[in-house]
Amino acid sequence: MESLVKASAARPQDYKSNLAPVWCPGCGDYGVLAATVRAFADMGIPKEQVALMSGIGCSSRLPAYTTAYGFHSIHGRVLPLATGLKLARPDLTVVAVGGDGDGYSIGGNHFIHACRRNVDITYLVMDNAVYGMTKGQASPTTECDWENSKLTPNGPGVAPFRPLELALSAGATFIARGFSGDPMSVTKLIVEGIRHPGFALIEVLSPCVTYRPEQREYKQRVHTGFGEPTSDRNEAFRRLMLDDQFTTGLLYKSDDVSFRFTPDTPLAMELIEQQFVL
Amino acid sequence: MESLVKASAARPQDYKSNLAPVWCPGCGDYGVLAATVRAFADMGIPKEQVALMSGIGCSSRLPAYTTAYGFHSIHGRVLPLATGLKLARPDLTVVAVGGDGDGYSIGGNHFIHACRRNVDITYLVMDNAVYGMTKGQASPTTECDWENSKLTPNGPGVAPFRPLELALSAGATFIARGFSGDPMSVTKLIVEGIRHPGFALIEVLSPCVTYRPEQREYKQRVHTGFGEPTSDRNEAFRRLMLDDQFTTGLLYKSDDVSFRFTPDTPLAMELIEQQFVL
Amino acid sequence: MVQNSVSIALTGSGGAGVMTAGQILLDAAAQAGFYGLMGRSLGPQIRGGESVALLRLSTAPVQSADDTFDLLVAFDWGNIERFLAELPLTPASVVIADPATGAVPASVAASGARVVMVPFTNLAANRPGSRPNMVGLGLVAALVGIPADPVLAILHRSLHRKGVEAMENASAAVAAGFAASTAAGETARLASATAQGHARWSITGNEAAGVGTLRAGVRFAAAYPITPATEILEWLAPNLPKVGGNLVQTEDELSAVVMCIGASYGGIPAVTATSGPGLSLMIEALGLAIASETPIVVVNVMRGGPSTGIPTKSEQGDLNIAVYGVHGDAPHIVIAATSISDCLHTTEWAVQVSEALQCPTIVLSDQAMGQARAIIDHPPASGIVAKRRLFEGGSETYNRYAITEDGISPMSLPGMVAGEYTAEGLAHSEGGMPSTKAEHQQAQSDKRLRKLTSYDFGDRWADIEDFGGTPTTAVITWGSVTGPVREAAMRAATEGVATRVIAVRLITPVQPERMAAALAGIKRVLVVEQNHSGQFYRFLRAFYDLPAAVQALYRPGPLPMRPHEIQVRLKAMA
Amino acid sequence: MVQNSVSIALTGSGGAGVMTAGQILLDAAAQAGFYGLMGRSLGPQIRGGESVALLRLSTAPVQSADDTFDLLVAFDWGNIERFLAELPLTPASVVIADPATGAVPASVAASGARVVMVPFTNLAANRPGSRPNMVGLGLVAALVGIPADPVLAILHRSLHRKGVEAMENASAAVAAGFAASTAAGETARLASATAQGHARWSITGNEAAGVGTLRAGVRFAAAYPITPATEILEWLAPNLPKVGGNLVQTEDELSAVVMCIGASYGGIPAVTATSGPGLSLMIEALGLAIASETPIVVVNVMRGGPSTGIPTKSEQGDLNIAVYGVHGDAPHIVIAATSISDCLHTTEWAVQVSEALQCPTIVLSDQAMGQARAIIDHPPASGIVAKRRLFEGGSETYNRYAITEDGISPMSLPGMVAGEYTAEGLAHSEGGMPSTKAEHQQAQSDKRLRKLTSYDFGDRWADIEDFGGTPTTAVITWGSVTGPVREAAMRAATEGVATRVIAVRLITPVQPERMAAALAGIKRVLVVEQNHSGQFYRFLRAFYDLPAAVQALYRPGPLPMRPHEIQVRLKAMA
Ligand SMILES: Cc1ncc(C[n+]2csc(CCOP(=O)(O)OP(=O)(O)O)c2C)c(N)n1
Ligand SMILES: Cc1ncc(C[n+]2csc(CCOP(=O)(O)OP(=O)(O)O)c2C)c(N)n1
Ligand code: SF4
Ligand code: SF4
Ligand SMILES: [Mg+2]
Ligand SMILES: [Mg+2]
Repeated sequence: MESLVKASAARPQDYKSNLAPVWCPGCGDYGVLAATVRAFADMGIPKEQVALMSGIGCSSRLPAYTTAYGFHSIHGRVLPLATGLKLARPDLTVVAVGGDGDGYSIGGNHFIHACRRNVDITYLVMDNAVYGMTKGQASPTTECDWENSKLTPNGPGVAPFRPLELALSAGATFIARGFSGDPMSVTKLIVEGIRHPGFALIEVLSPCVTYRPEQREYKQRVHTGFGEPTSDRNEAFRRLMLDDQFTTGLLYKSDDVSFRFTPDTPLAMELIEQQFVL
Repeated sequence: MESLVKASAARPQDYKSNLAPVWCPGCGDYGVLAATVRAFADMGIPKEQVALMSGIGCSSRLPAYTTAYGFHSIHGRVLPLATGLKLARPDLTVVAVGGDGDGYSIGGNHFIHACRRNVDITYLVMDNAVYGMTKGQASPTTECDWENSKLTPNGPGVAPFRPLELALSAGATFIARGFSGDPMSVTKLIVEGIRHPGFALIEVLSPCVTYRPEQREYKQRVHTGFGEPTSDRNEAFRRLMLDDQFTTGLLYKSDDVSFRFTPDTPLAMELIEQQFVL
Repeated sequence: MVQNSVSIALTGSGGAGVMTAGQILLDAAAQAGFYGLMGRSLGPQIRGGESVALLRLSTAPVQSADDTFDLLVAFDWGNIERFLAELPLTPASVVIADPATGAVPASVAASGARVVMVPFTNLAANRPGSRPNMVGLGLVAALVGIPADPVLAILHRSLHRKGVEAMENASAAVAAGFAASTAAGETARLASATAQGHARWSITGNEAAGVGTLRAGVRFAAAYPITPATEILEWLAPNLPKVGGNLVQTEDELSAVVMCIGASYGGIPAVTATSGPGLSLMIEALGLAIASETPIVVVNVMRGGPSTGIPTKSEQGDLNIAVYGVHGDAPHIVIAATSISDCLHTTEWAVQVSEALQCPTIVLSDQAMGQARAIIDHPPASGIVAKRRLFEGGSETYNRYAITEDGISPMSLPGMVAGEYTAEGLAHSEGGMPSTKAEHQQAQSDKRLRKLTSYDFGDRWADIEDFGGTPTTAVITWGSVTGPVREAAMRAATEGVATRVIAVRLITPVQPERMAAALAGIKRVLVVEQNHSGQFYRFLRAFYDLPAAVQALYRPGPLPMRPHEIQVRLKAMA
Repeated sequence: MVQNSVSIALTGSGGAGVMTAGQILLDAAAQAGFYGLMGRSLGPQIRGGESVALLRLSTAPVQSADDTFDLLVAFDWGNIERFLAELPLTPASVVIADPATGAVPASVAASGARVVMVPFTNLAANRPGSRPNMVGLGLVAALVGIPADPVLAILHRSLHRKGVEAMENASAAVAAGFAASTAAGETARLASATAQGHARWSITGNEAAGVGTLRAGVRFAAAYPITPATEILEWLAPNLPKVGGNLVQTEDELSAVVMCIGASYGGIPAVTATSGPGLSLMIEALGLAIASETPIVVVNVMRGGPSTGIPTKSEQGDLNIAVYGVHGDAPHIVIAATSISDCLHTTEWAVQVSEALQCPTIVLSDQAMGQARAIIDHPPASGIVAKRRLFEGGSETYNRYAITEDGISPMSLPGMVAGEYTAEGLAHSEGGMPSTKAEHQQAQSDKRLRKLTSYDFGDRWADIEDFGGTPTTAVITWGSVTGPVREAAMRAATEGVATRVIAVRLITPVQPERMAAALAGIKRVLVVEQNHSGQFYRFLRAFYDLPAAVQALYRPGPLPMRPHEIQVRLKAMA
């Protein structure tokens, strides 16, 4: 893992492309982009060694704003995409990014299965509790009584998901929450997440200033409080019971082994085909 | 809810069709079928008021073995199917049935979202930790080191899901585990599940004697131990931390409100269309 | 120049209010007795980027954009290059721009259009609180010949919640615009409006699609948002409950379509709406609906493809997946709307035939119809509420999939005594029992096909109209390009080229006899559509016997097909 | 009667061991220098139900089942009615049954077949530990002319792990069967075997498909089980790691296909296998692979449709979805295997062209090939390992989607310095930047089509063979019905009817010039396929110019198309 050694030459802006983001001014995703490129620079990973995979949504536009390898794919499928790449190319640093709709709604099954499979991927969810790209519908993390979507004028009427809890119960081995308004600490989580040898969920509260202007208050609402990261599931659940969904930091980290392929003794094709010979 | 009142005339066999199950002799699903029809009889629900919805798998064949309404649909989609029906026809008793592959693998997203949406459906998962219908591949509840599938000859290599924990973290309001070898207690859970006004998960350990013959031992392994049902999520998580996946009984039941439609003041079509008139 | 129609583009950066001005202009034109159409084009920014309102006002109903624009009003020039291809100008066009935003870009000037400078910003600044877009609104209204009264009426209606001051400021700005109009010189002007016969509607294709389903009796919708279909769902959400129905937002499209199947199994007509990527995810469940004979309607509003493609622009690329997408032999109904107002009638019809035939129906609309707004005549109610053939009891065993002469088997609904059955996606017998027998597979396949082929869909399968004389040339087309095709045919007729336009609404099941009748006397056929591979042309070849001389005119989006390019082909063929 | 091929059915309830006996018979026949084919048919029970082994042994390679069976060996009669339609018997057939299982059912007797009673159970009972199926094996081997030596050799190979006693018991039972054979009288017998040129293989179509992908360089597979494709994945699972690759089981098909895209983006050729319902779920991602130009191979093993249909039986109903299923204009490659051994070559070729053209490829196989076992000649290695055109560095900016003459753009892989890019499913420029410009949409659509149409697929697009004289009639067919079609043509030739058989392997992109050449001199065409709606016939009409006289012969599964029904049509057309 030489590539994870800090190379002093790398600067955050080297990882940033010239493409102007489509994001609204003030969107939280700018902070996540900044945190991401800084993490790469801090770690000195050569940009050709990084692959940023994404689905569809405002947040999923992030890969093209970097100079690393990237894949802007289809809605909800970022995790299998990243998993396929990582399993086929374990030498790469694979980072998956996307939104709460992409990851917890249409991509929910891949999310729980990625937690369970524990392949060495870092997954950044820019959670704004809304579908930004499609103009403001409720997502699985939207409050039950949020009435500002035309699609659910009386509110979604369902309790929001608690992504960290879901991840823990699905078997994730690295669970953290960050806030895009504090990019430095998100950078730190990304570095730790990449270093973690399994699946790392980093849920980043990332305000949608356009469809959820009230999220500008996130600054006031976030706080630390998880304490030192625990590796005890019991304890992690206990802490989550007290979580108001605004606690930031690394909650849980365990060293359960990651799913990897075990190479077999190499065999020539002819020998493999012997099984069919009569 | 008159239909939930016990009508003395109904007998379990009235709810059983003449169709011979395709199941292997000794399959646990026979017990679940028996428990299900007994529950209907005990409650005296007229058979035309019950709809049994299923996906695809050995277990998903259950509906046709009853005389109630049924829908044998496609792999993994039983929960949206049941949800659509229940939302459109709240007068019906809607029971969803299927396997661990159907429910937790391909259907995993609908599973967590059904837990969250909390629509009044009772969901029986016949969990045999294997894909029976397709001849014995690992499912999400299969042990990490089960090496008897040709598809994963070195074992799935991933820790199994803990469905009850997943359900709890996803927001389910009724969470129970039964064992097909003890149909009477499964009947009891089904009755309670149907009475529960939200989404009720009943995970039933239901041995696959063909591909998992060692599951004949379930009889020896199951045990009670959840204690009285709790409505405290904290406490429920605590109990689940101690669960060896063989504890049976009703773990958790809360009366969080179920997702329902709120009828609006009726309006004639012409009046609705007024909005377009210039 | 007095014209029967005038095309106007309003452009400006985010916050300039071009869409507001455009919509007021459109509605005011309607009040003044005109018809109109307004499309929109947006930059890539999620919000606050540049945009263009693309209007055409006319003395008669408008179904197509024109070839070029008569007027381009630029509140500013931000990123105008991005839109230029959508804004064809000629030396006959007039460009009106605010000098405050700088010189006219060379790319615009190159068109040869006459340029008029009007200081919108300054004029608005005269009265604090008034805005340049309102000045522009007044100016354009004056130029094209819409009196101040309807403009002010619409303005007041849309602003009355903002208070008296806002209204007065806006009125003053509009008045300033009217006053400034004299400086513009000779521009295109509308001929006299037709008499206002009855109340007109201002509606988008997506809203119309929502209304159609509701009229026909849909009472359940499941929704996953996707551009450019979301507005159908967003219109249904508050309106379904008013007729006793409801809409649920789902976790994904797999869920949405299956929830509809569940609801419909329960007897409640159900709809979902989506676009290409979502339709792809619904494919497996559509097969289930076909095999289990459960009616549902999926409205697919097409956008640029393939894959994520161009979500905000129109294309007709989903014909193939709609017709052929389902695995196995899976006959079903595909219907395409031919105009914004037809979005209403077509979805209504879709629900009716879907319910009657217990078969899923895909309605094809597209971004150009769905997200554009038109002034249309009040669409008369058909009065037909969708109806299924239901099980009526009886002593014998109920066979859900009974083989009948017309292929339709009476359906029982949960709650009906003695009608209990298990709906089945496996091959099955008449009673619905799973079966691998060849005779069952054959009989049920025959029956599922027969119910579609033996049903009398009537004249609505296609709109057929002759333009000029006795045509020997026909255009066969579908969907939103019907508008430009008809306009092209109309123009060609004035040039002595007679054309029959066959706009096919019922894509499947095919209607070979009706088509043969429609092609009587036709020697040459031109197939027109907006996609890269001529999907409809290939489909016609596969299922219809066409005259030997067939040509195809197709190209991908995002630019709309314009009447001119079709007209040129018609002339060349004649 | 000495024949070039003998058809044998072995039937019995669960545990009777008919499949074991059948497979030993097949392999023994191969050792004796014959060829053969063995299909299987199972009852609905998940396990332990009745089953039939359907064999055809022959002096030449076998590609099709025959019209009728020469021998039916019944270990018991359990549920035989269920299978009768699959077991056509004639008065020339011989039925051998164990009297212990009761009288021959009237339905079987009605065929007029001669009945011979052989007490398998008693004969086996003579030696404790030996089983009736082994007695039957010996009997059939003796009757059809397979010497005891190869039977015992195969028997020992398959039993040697069970110990000496098991082997001896089985040998004794086989010997008893040989001894009992004299009682059967005159039955169909194989002519002399051809010389054993080189080692033959015993392989199923699904195994062959696995081998093909591995040979071509596939090193990643993602798997979700589904009948009848699972065996491809199950074969790959232990074998991929031996060549440095690996397989991962996924949560569903949506994940499986996307994991393949991820792996392939990383430069590792990837495959997944599925059947109709799973293919439906892969449709959206296939569009992404097309738009992002990521090669992957999806092997679709067709079963009865629509929806869940008939998972264990064959049909050719997924042509439509494979060709047209993707939304938008989405050109891609569809290739169909024409026989069990061709499953190897076709998947190998699929990987090669997919990688060369950076385009997803769907391989169509079906249950009849996938789950049947054949004795085939050793398939020679092509020696061609799939190769992508890769980015080779350079000073300029790298354009992932560069417009090139042949449409293929050099691809860079993560890890390559200066080749960084973001793969894109939105419409995009050459550099891969999202774009809504008409010129980009047109240029990239053209390029994606061009790389397919300008590529030289060579002669493998179809297998073309003339049977008898100079044909003026051609059969155009595809997939597993190629076998019966060729046999029908062969027989027709002996009756003086000359036929050209064109078995199309490359379904898309279409090859109009090659087809025109193949149809030179042809006046009449018969299109043969096994589905309910004539999907291939419609497809040919859409894309090829066929002679005026075209007939189509199609019907759904689950019964196989037999040479006879095709032969009858050929004669009628001549
Ligand atoms: C299959 C499919 N369904 C729906 C869409 C439409 N769509 C695009 S982005 C999006 C939601 C985005 O929400 P989120 O992932 O939270 O990202 P955000 O825009 O909020 O960053 C949806 C529904 C799509 N592109 N594909
Ligand atoms: C889309 C799709 N993928 C795969 C299959 C094949 N398949 C049928 S049943 C099944 C798994 C069944 O496992 P489970 O749900 O646990 O049921 P069981 O048979 O064990 O009761 C699979 C993979 C299918 N029918 N459809
Ligand atoms: S809509 Fe919201 S999430 Fe999207 S770019 Fe704008 S602020 Fe960000
Ligand atoms: S295979 Fe297993 S799950 Fe299926 S019927 Fe047999 S015992 Fe039951
Ligand atoms: Mg979001
Ligand atoms: Mg199971």
